[in-house]
Amino acid sequence: MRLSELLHEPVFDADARPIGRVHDVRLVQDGPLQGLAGAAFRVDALVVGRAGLGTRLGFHRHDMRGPWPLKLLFERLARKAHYVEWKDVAAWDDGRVSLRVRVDDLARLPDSP
Amino acid sequence: MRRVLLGLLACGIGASACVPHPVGPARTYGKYEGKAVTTAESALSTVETVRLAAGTASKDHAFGPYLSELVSDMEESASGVQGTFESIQPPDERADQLRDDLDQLLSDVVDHIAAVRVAVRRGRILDLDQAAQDLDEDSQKLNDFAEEHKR
Amino acid sequence: MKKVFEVFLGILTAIGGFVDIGDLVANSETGARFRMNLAWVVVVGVVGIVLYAEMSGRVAAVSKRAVFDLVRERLGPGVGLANLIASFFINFLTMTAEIAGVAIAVSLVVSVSYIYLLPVAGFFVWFVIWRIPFGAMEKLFGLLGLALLMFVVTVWKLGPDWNSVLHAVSHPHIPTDETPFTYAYYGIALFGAAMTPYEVFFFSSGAVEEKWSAKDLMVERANVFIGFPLGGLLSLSIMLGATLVFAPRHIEVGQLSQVALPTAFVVGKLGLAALLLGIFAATFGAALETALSAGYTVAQYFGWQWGKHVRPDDSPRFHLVIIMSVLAGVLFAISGVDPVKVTEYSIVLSAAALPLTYFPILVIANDPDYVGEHVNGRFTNFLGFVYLVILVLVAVATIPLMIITKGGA
Amino acid sequence: MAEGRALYVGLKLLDRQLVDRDDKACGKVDDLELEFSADSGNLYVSAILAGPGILAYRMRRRRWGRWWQRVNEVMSPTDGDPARIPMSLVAGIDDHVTLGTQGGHLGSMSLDHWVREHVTSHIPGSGHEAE
Repeated sequence: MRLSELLHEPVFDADARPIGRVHDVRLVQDGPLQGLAGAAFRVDALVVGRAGLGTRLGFHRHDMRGPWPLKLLFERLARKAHYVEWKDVAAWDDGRVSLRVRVDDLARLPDSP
Repeated sequence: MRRVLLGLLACGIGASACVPHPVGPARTYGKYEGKAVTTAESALSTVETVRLAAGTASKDHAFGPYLSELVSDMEESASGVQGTFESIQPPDERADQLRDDLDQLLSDVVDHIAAVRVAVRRGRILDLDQAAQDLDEDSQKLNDFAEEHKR
Repeated sequence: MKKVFEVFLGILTAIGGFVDIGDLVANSETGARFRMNLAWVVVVGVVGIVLYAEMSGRVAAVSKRAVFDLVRERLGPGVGLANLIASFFINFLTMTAEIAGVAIAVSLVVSVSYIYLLPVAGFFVWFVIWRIPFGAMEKLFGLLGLALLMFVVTVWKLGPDWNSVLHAVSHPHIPTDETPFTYAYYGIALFGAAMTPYEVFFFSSGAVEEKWSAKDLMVERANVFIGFPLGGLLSLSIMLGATLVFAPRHIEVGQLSQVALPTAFVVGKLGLAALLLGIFAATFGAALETALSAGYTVAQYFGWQWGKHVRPDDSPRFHLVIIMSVLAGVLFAISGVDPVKVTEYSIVLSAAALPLTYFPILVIANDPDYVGEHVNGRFTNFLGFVYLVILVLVAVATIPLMIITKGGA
Repeated sequence: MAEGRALYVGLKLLDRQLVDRDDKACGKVDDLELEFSADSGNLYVSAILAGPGILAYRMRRRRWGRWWQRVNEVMSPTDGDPARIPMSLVAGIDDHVTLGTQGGHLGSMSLDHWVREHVTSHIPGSGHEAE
């Protein structure tokens, strides 16, 4: 399967409430050795919600300081994002991602990956 | 993808805008008169350019190829202006009169600029002075016409 | 000493390279129609291009990444592609206008209709990119472009009353026979002529290819901070010449041949010859830059090998894009479009499209991941944001103004 | 197992430049292939996908994408999916992705070969640098 099929998928929590779409995927390089580049990248978490442009532009990071009006705008967008750990994903099929937790139990987007 | 389509649409509009298009219709005398004034002003611009070019030539300040290209450009512009004006439908009889007046003036302008072009191509500065004198009159007439019909 | 010479040469080529067909047409037209009432726009445009070029040069030198590489990475493939199509099309219009400018400049000397010269001009533009050592050509055309300083000589010979010129520049008003819409439309044209995006595509791609590093930022800034404002003064002298010679005679500028008339009138044959050489060099240099930019933008988006120093065998797709663009540009020009109209639309649409490339550059110039310690300072960011607002307003206003004024008629 | 390097894929991997062993640009990271590991059940990145068909597919132009892929497979000199670059060939990931192989055979380069063979090599001087 392809990463692009996971991106933009709608996400539903344990009560089948829609919480947004997958906007980015956090990878951690701690899998089995794969070759020249070292360990394999594991899908570790999903960024869900309206964070798309904000994270894409990097405004959620504290070392991105300016221009402050843009920072303010995109930070606000980023704060609306949910952070879903892959272990909380119950299923990914039929064009949807279902979670085993409820939306209130989800974390906010951390500052750095 | 919608953005891409919008982009393509904008490109299309941009490209079609680069091609000269005729002026829209004039439904009232007032509208027609407005277009006549714009036409006279455009023609005046070409006449004045050629007069300035003739002045430059008589001071021996420019070489032949440049002058001849410049004057042909103006000749083309003037006849283009005339063609566009003729393509506008006059709305009533009063407009017919206006059309005849200005059209005559525009024909003179094109003829006189052509005379300057011929003189420049043959390198005859004396003829150029004569033709340029005709343009002095055209300039005055166009000016008067624009002033009279401006509101 | 070598460094000083390099900086000096860079500044000279930046002056000659600043003015292209867009500046020639826009400044002559507005001078003739609006006198010096739009001069302030040139100043705003020059500050904008200085800001924009400095940021993109810094980003390119430190991160070794050119504009469209970054556009796709930061905006994603969808918005990036829409951006590519718009930028490519506008760059294509500009390139067509520059090639036509080359042909017209030659036609004014040899007295052959420019239509017949278009294929020759297009061929030479392509040939230089294909075969000729480019660095030398770039410097040569930049220096020959300095012949445009004849516009300054023209103004000096006309000897205007400088106090009243200064007063006119600093107290702008909308002329009585113009509407606020035409005033705004021509303002946007002037702004787009000063802030042409291809200069930035070319500049940043050149910086990556010449392997600039943070150390070269000094030279880059000298070129931008000194060369561009001097180029802006040159633009203003074109406008002032038109104001003094054309406006009192009610002459409207509709042909490139008219642009040289004030110089011929007051300076004479030698001045005219120098000026036509300058116009030829400036448009030919800009034709090279826009043709290369066509290749740069597409290749950087798709990740193809690109560069003016790379063998065509190693970058076939990049060269194919350039060949096809130049060919299409020549055919488009031959089809009978008015070169001056093409120029007008290219600069107005350039202004409208500016936020597309300016915004990502502004963001990346703040990102320590790309530029490390060389992020924008507070002052640059303040100006950068003010300009972002200006550019967005211009972009929103352009198409409605184009429709209301029927293309500035 | 120690916590390895972490990154947001949209920010640090997708759309990045691919560079081969010889420092030649050979496409972008247009998409990634994911695979569930049989023993741990984790989802791992198994390959980088690069090529116009892949990009079209990612941009929801699935029919175009499949068509392009088929053309690519026909044009490709090697067997298998030419757009697929297994992670084992990746030598390094920083602001671009470096491959430990030559890029010539990649699916993202097939159009490059075609253009060289049919267009640019027929124009005199294509083998010379401009300087």
